[in-house]
Amino acid sequence: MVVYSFFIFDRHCECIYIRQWLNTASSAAQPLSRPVTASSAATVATSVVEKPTAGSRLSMAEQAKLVFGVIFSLRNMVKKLCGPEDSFLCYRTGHYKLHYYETLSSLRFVMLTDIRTESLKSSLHQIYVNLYVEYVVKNPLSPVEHAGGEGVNNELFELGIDSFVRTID
Amino acid sequence: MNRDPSPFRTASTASTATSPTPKYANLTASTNLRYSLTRKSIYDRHLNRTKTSELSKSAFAFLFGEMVQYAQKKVYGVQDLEKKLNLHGYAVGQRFLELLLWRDGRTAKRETRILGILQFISHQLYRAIFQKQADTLEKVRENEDEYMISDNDPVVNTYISVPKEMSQLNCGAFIAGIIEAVLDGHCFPAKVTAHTAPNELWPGRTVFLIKFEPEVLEREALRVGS
Amino acid sequence: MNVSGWFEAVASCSSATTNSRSQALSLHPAASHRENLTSSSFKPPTPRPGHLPNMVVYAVLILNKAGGLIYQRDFNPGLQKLSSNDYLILAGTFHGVHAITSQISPTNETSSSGLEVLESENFVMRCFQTLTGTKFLIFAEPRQQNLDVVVRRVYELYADYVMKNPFYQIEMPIRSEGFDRHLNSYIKPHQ
Amino acid sequence: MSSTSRARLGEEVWKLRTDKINAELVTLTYGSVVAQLCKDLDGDYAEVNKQLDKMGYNIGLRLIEDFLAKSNMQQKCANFRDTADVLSKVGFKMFLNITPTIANWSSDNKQFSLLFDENPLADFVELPDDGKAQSELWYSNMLCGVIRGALEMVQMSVDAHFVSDVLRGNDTTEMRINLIRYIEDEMPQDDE
Repeated sequence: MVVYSFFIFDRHCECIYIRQWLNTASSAAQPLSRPVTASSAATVATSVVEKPTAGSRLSMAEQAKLVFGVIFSLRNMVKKLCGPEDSFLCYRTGHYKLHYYETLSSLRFVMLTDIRTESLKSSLHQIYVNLYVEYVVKNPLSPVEHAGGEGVNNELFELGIDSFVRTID
Repeated sequence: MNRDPSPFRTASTASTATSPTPKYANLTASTNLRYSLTRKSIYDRHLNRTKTSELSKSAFAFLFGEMVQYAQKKVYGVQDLEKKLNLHGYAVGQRFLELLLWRDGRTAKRETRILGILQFISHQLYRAIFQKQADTLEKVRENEDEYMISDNDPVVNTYISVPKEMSQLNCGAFIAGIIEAVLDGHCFPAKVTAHTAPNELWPGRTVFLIKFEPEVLEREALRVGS
Repeated sequence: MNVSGWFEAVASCSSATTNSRSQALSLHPAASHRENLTSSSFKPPTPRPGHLPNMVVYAVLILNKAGGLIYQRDFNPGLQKLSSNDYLILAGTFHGVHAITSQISPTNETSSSGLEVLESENFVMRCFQTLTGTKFLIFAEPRQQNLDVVVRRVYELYADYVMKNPFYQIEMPIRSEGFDRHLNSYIKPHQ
Repeated sequence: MSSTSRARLGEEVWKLRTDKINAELVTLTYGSVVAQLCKDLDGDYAEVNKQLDKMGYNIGLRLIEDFLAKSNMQQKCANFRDTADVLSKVGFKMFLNITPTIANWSSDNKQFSLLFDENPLADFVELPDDGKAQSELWYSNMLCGVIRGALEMVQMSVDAHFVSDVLRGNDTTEMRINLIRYIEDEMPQDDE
């Protein structure tokens, strides 16, 4: 399984965490050894300078914006078609698969993987419960709101994501 | 009758020729036409060459569809459109009849009775063109001069859905034209029209109503009398 | 997402509805008044192409290349009933989303394909975009695997009964009794 | 996909996935259409050519869907040479059961000819002996329109026209096809 990238959007529809892994032939074996962007506050005017990375024509900030547009529309479409109880889980194209998990508090977790990956619904749920809640929410130094991604990119969370993603396969 | 089933030879007479007059001018007079040296003109090929050849039904459907659309631009109303399709069918029918009789060679028989010609149409002609027989051949009992040939699924209509506002239209008028030409060619002048008459199994079932001219019945009566 | 452009384009077309062919001309009401001159035996209809085995298809939508909805039909209960206007908006939104899903592809592939399968808790949707830009959306019960087969067959039926119908105008809403009928006999409603 | 596997695909689609019809019915129907046009347009053969091309174009816009649906081709052709190959070996095979020869490529690979050894539309045909049909009428011109319409639907703008026809007394029947440009993908105008 290959994980390409991971996003968290908060209830204000703002991207508060982005993580991307290199997609090269060698990285397929160990995709997590060299994170390209540690973590970032992509959507605010901090000093985040995102280089378009290999395999992506868009900067991470642009990418995050588009990803949000897509999941937001699809989520609404699903609820429109099947009622508010239904929820959007994932989609795949010919080249990648996007997994979606939304908490009741309107946090949205998105992971892009290769198309052979099975459903990551429970994995994303566990990232929320075991990493986000543990290392971000319970972190006394972390603010309640994460404007600009502040407080999400702490070391424990980063490491947790890394090792967690490594176990998903 | 024309010796050559080129669409052009009878193009000008297609609509009027009930008893085609021979036109040998082109064959006897010196022609100005140029012919390929590679022996590809119609005279270099055997007429039976295409007897069993097939093309895709799709190709026909698209061609027929475009013919309908073209005709539709130039007509007022359903009847007019059916008339146009009938004329196209007539032109095709004339030529098919020639081919068919020519291929029958010495065994070709001139049908002289109403029943005979109708059976020729629903069997031989139908088989030659559509690879099947017509589904029924019936006489309308109330009217001496009317007969019906039915086709459960006319090949020209397979992909056609007639819009509501034209519900009277049946593009089988084309086949009606073919039948009319064959009747005319045998000196059984008649009007042939196509009508949709669906049943539970066959939503596209079409009935071709054949109404013979009075002289046909008179002649038939003489034969029965003799 | 800007959906107003396509919306105006198709708003004037009424939604695709099924229309039943009006009563056929009855030539000779009394069937008994006919003499049968042939011994033409009754032939059963040609066998229909196989139905879907054990599969519940909820609905089929077709979008033209500009994202306008040209066909929508429910086959089995499973989706909400939407107004035709809502369907138009949904189609336009999806059209835009579809284009973006190919833009955000993280892989190096040059030929990018947009969304092909979407899954929710309650349904799965297969989207097939033809090389001409027409999109076929098939909604079915969750975890269906064989939707590729279905979508392919629906495309064939479209090629036959929509494209070959001289009374169909390209890019416009599909009102074709033959298409409805054949689609129905393929995607047989499940009880 | 190699050229031979295309030929195989064409054969397979023709044999297994194509409903057939009597060829003479198609031939004669086409003849009737051309004859009707000659009549409607009063023997103005240039107009007839134009009208045939237009009718073909209308057909092409629809026919492409049938082609894609039945052939199950899902990948765009890599280049115009590929397109020519598919056109001849799958397209023509599938609808008219012929495989015209591809020849006379231009050096920039944007122009080629289709040579028709067989042309089912023209079986039985002799052009009118009126002194002008043989120099003015392209009897099978509908085919040009079909190709133009069909390729336009898959983002290729082409020009197609006959340059010779055995019906005119030429030794070959040759159609010239010229790629004008690839049409850009239509993207919805979204504001992200």
